[in-house]
Amino acid sequence: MSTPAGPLDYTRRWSLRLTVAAALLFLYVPLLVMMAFSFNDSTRIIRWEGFSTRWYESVWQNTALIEAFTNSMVIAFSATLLATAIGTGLAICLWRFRFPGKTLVEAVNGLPIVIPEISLGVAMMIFFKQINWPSDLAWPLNLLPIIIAHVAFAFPFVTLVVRARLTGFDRSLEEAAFDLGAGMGLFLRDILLPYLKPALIAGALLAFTLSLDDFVITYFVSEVGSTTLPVKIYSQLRFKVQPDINAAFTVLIVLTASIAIAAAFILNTMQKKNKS
Amino acid sequence: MSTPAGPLDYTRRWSLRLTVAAALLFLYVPLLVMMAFSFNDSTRIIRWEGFSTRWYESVWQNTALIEAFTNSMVIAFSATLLATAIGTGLAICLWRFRFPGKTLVEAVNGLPIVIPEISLGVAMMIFFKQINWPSDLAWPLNLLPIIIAHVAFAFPFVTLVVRARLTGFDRSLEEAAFDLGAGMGLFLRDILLPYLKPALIAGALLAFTLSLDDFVITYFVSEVGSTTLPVKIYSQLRFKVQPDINAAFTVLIVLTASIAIAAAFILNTMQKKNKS
Amino acid sequence: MTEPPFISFKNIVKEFPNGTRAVDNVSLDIGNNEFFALLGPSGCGKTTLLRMLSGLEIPTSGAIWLGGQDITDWPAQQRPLNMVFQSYAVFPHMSVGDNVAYGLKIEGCPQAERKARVEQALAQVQLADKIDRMPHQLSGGQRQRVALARALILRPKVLLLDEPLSALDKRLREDMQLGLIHLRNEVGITFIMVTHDQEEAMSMASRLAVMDKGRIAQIGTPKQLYEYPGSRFVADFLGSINFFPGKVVSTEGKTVTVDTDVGRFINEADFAATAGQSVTVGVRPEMLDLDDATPDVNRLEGTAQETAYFGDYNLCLVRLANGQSIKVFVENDSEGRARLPQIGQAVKISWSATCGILLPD
Amino acid sequence: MTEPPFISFKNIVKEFPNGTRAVDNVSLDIGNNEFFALLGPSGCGKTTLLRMLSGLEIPTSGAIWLGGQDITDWPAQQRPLNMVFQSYAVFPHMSVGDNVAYGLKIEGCPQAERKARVEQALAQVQLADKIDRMPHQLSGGQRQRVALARALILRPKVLLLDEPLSALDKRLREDMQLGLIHLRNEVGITFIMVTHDQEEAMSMASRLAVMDKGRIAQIGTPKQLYEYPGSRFVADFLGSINFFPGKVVSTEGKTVTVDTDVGRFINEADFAATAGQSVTVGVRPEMLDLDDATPDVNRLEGTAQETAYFGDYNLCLVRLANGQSIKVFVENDSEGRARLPQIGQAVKISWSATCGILLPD
Repeated sequence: MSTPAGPLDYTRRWSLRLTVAAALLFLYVPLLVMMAFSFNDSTRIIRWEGFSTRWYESVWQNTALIEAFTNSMVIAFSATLLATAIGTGLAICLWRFRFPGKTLVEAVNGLPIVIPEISLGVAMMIFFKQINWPSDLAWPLNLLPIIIAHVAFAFPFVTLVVRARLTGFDRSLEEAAFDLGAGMGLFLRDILLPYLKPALIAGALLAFTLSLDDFVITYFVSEVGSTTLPVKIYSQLRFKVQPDINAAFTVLIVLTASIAIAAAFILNTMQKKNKS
Repeated sequence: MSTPAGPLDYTRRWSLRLTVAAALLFLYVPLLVMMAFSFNDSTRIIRWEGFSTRWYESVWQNTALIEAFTNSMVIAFSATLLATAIGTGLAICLWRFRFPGKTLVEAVNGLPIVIPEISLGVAMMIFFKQINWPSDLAWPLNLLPIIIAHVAFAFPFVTLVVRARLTGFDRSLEEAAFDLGAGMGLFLRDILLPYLKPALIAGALLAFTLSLDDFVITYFVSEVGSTTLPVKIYSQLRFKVQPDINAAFTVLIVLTASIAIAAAFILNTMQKKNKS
Repeated sequence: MTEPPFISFKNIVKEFPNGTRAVDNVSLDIGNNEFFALLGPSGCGKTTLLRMLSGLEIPTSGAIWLGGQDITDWPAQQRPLNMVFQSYAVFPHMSVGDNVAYGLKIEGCPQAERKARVEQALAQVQLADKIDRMPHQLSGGQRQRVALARALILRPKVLLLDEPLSALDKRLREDMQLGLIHLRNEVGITFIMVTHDQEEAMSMASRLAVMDKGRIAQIGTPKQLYEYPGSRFVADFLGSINFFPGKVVSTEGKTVTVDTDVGRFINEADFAATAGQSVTVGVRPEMLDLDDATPDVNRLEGTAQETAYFGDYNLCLVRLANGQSIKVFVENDSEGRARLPQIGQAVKISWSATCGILLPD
Repeated sequence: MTEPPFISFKNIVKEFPNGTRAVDNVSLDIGNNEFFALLGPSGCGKTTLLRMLSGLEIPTSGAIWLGGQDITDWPAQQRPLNMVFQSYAVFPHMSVGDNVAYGLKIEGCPQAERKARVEQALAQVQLADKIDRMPHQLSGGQRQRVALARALILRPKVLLLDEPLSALDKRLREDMQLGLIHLRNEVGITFIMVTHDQEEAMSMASRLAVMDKGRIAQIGTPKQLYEYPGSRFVADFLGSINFFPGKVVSTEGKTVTVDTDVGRFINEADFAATAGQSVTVGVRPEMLDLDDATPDVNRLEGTAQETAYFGDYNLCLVRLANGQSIKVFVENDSEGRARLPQIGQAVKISWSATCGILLPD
């Protein structure tokens, strides 16, 4: 009885299809070329001289890159944890409560999504200087400024995702929980958080990739020894564009894309389960 | 009869509220400090010495910054136009048609949203070098590589926004149009595009801020004379952190935030009109 | 009810922050063991009244008493009554068993007793075999029964039902009407139901209140309200009716003569009518006879305008000389034939003086 | 119909890409000027059949003829029929007038004529004063009438209605039933309606097809289907019915004697029954009499289990000795009193041989 929500026809409009395909291809050729050339057996970046994994080996043996990768992971995990907790708490507060200044909080919360990352980075840098943040802390404490900056940048995205899911929440589930004797705490634990699970996973993975990929903010906030992978790659780029850059980026892209695909898959499965 | 979808109570949980307020404040203090110090009457960036607009005057008289700002605007407008057209076309194709490789196109389309901007920037840079893109074009043609890179980076966001709105489209409106004698062209013009209007506006504004704010991609793709505002500010930062940086960033932030607020306002009004 | 009423709403007013007065000074007593229905069009305040009893809304003023105690300020968690929500509000991530056990778990009921009571509650609603299913594997009717079991397992003094049948399809609705009556007889507690469907309210409730714009229009048994409505609103809301507005000519005991646009009618009145008073004569379509030789009062002439077949009866729309269309139900007799006029045919309509309803304006 | 049928479905099959066979070899003729209804439970294929006629779906095999032409391959845009969608599909960003004018605009109808015809079409559905309103300012019933005007303005040969009343509330639905019958009489074209509501189908359609699992179960007038159903499915779908499965003992002309679990019944059969054949006796609740002195055949004894008041009639649920519950409708007589038993009271039920329905298994 219901009209199908899915697509109707195989397109008979080849023109339309070709345009889109061409646009996509042209726009993504640079990335494909980069990935292809990461397997190029040549010290020159432009000419193809045969298949090889030598640049991956070179990346693997580059201790500075490996160290930066470790930093990236520590930062991404910590920032994700904090950003998810703060973002979810804020989303629930904005959804559940009325309070003076709510509109202001909502507006301010959206800022990091729209304002230039570079201004956030510079502001953070100046701020840490102004408060005389100690610059000689031992690892991993020296990563703290980056983690703080990443949390500030990432949690509004978590709030966004969680609020989107909250709008679909059936209010009568909350009332039913109260009617059955649950207080606010039990309601949050037993009803709301299980309902939010897909959004929490999506938000966390989003925060993780944002942190992992961030260059601008990290660049301004980081000190010597506390660089992340994107910043390290960039600093090596400044000296010479070597083909191992291709390999390093390919690793980074595959890593991020895998996380994103995993997130999409988990969300999809959960939504299907909830629906049918 | 319907349960209210809005918030229920004024929060009586001060603890919860304070935590959120503290987190927000702490995280946004850097931005507030930056904005405040843009009115600081001092050549030193750290100490407050009274209110002044001298740094705004200094920004206004800096012809290099004004030139970069003009570039930013030209690039943002062109990229927005192209990204909105391509992104909308792709969204409609993905929604409307079944075709082989559709899943692949969907996955690839999500890439620029999740992969590091820096890898896209570097890939673009290498690509333009490989195809020997002429580097001596006159203004505004010298901005073309940046525009292309921005389109590649921004249109998937437009697709995302448009597809989200398309999922709510009542398929029977399409069938009704066909039943009344309309072909595909009339349906697109008379029914679908008017329905998509809020998403088109939101997508375009999103693309605009993405282009305006982008630093990383532009940095790698830009040539001398074709820099944008964020890149210009950054290059001046490298020499000396001067207080006029605060003023320049404040201008950029206020500009972007205004666009975002306008977008939110337009969307809100349209949704209310469509609903009631 | 000479003993104090079991449930008592006392001068309840509910104003929402946007200024609408959803419930406007309602006082209402409900006895123990009643199956009571709050009936009215959407927006009449019936759901708000129910939600104030449940504790999910707080009255702006007035008091609510239950079993001799003032419960106005009690939180929802502590009130000895449970609710079945319109959407059923079955927790989607919990199995049927966990849903039903949830209230007991909060109470701290020990594992073994909990298990036994869950099984018993599910048996009561014929869902014993679905204990491990997830809600998305259930039909709408089954979800409703999970919500019933989840509420009844806490042994509430009152069960509140918010539009319990509106989410079910027509066929299932009829079965569940009888199912709910049966369940109430079995558990023997007070049921209070909110509905906008007069058929539901009349067939299930032992007593009902018709609400309109935040006030109670009339309270009584279904029979009282259907046969002796106190106002045009109640008469019209409880089933089909034809209205003839007019003026009282004369009264003789309970028998009142009324002049209307379409003729002079004689009817019995339940109120003291006085000559010259504006009144409305209402006649239900099933009380009208076509071409019958019944008493020589209350006759109308018209033409059959439209007929519709409903299986066990027919609807005939008759157009009077003044343009008014009136509805007449014509039963199909035991032989399966109805004495139904052809469209365009002239017909005579009549009803006896005891069948009409006289309403003061 | 000796002339070639106006609309003809010929061996229509529709399989969806996921392999479900929504319509399974349906052949069906519909005459000019009929008000035809396709009735069935959800998923029976009735909407798919309508959509193939409209051109919105393409049959997997088979042909569709309209007015002597094979239109199977015609695109929806060119078919001389228009549809009123279940959701009404009123374009939300166009005013009422622009919605109604849309089809004419595509046809290239000149401005002046368009304006006149839009006004006429809106007058026909009593919406002349709403021409400048936006759809979100209209009620559900008004939106439906916009959809009707928008379809009828193109002067189609056939108007297709997909569940036209399901989005309206109960009270409005009754008015629109009569409104649609009236409209069809006025415009004098074929109406084909899809519905899952048997009352709607019976009261509005001049002829209807009951569908089940992609096939047509039975075609006929409402009266034929209600009084002479061909199968348990049709009998059960068109109104309430009590079934007694049994075996034929003997036949004498059309009169058949059947032995069932609850006794021996005598009924007239519409088919050639033979002794020993498995059959089901069906009796509609309104055909059953309680404690009546009618013919000494077809008597049952039981206890009144539950009663429910519906205003113009009562439902009494009677439990037989073997545990089966049967439904009996008891009218309220003209005095407003029903001869309704008390719960738990022993009752006798009877029906005459012409009132039962005998169905082959």
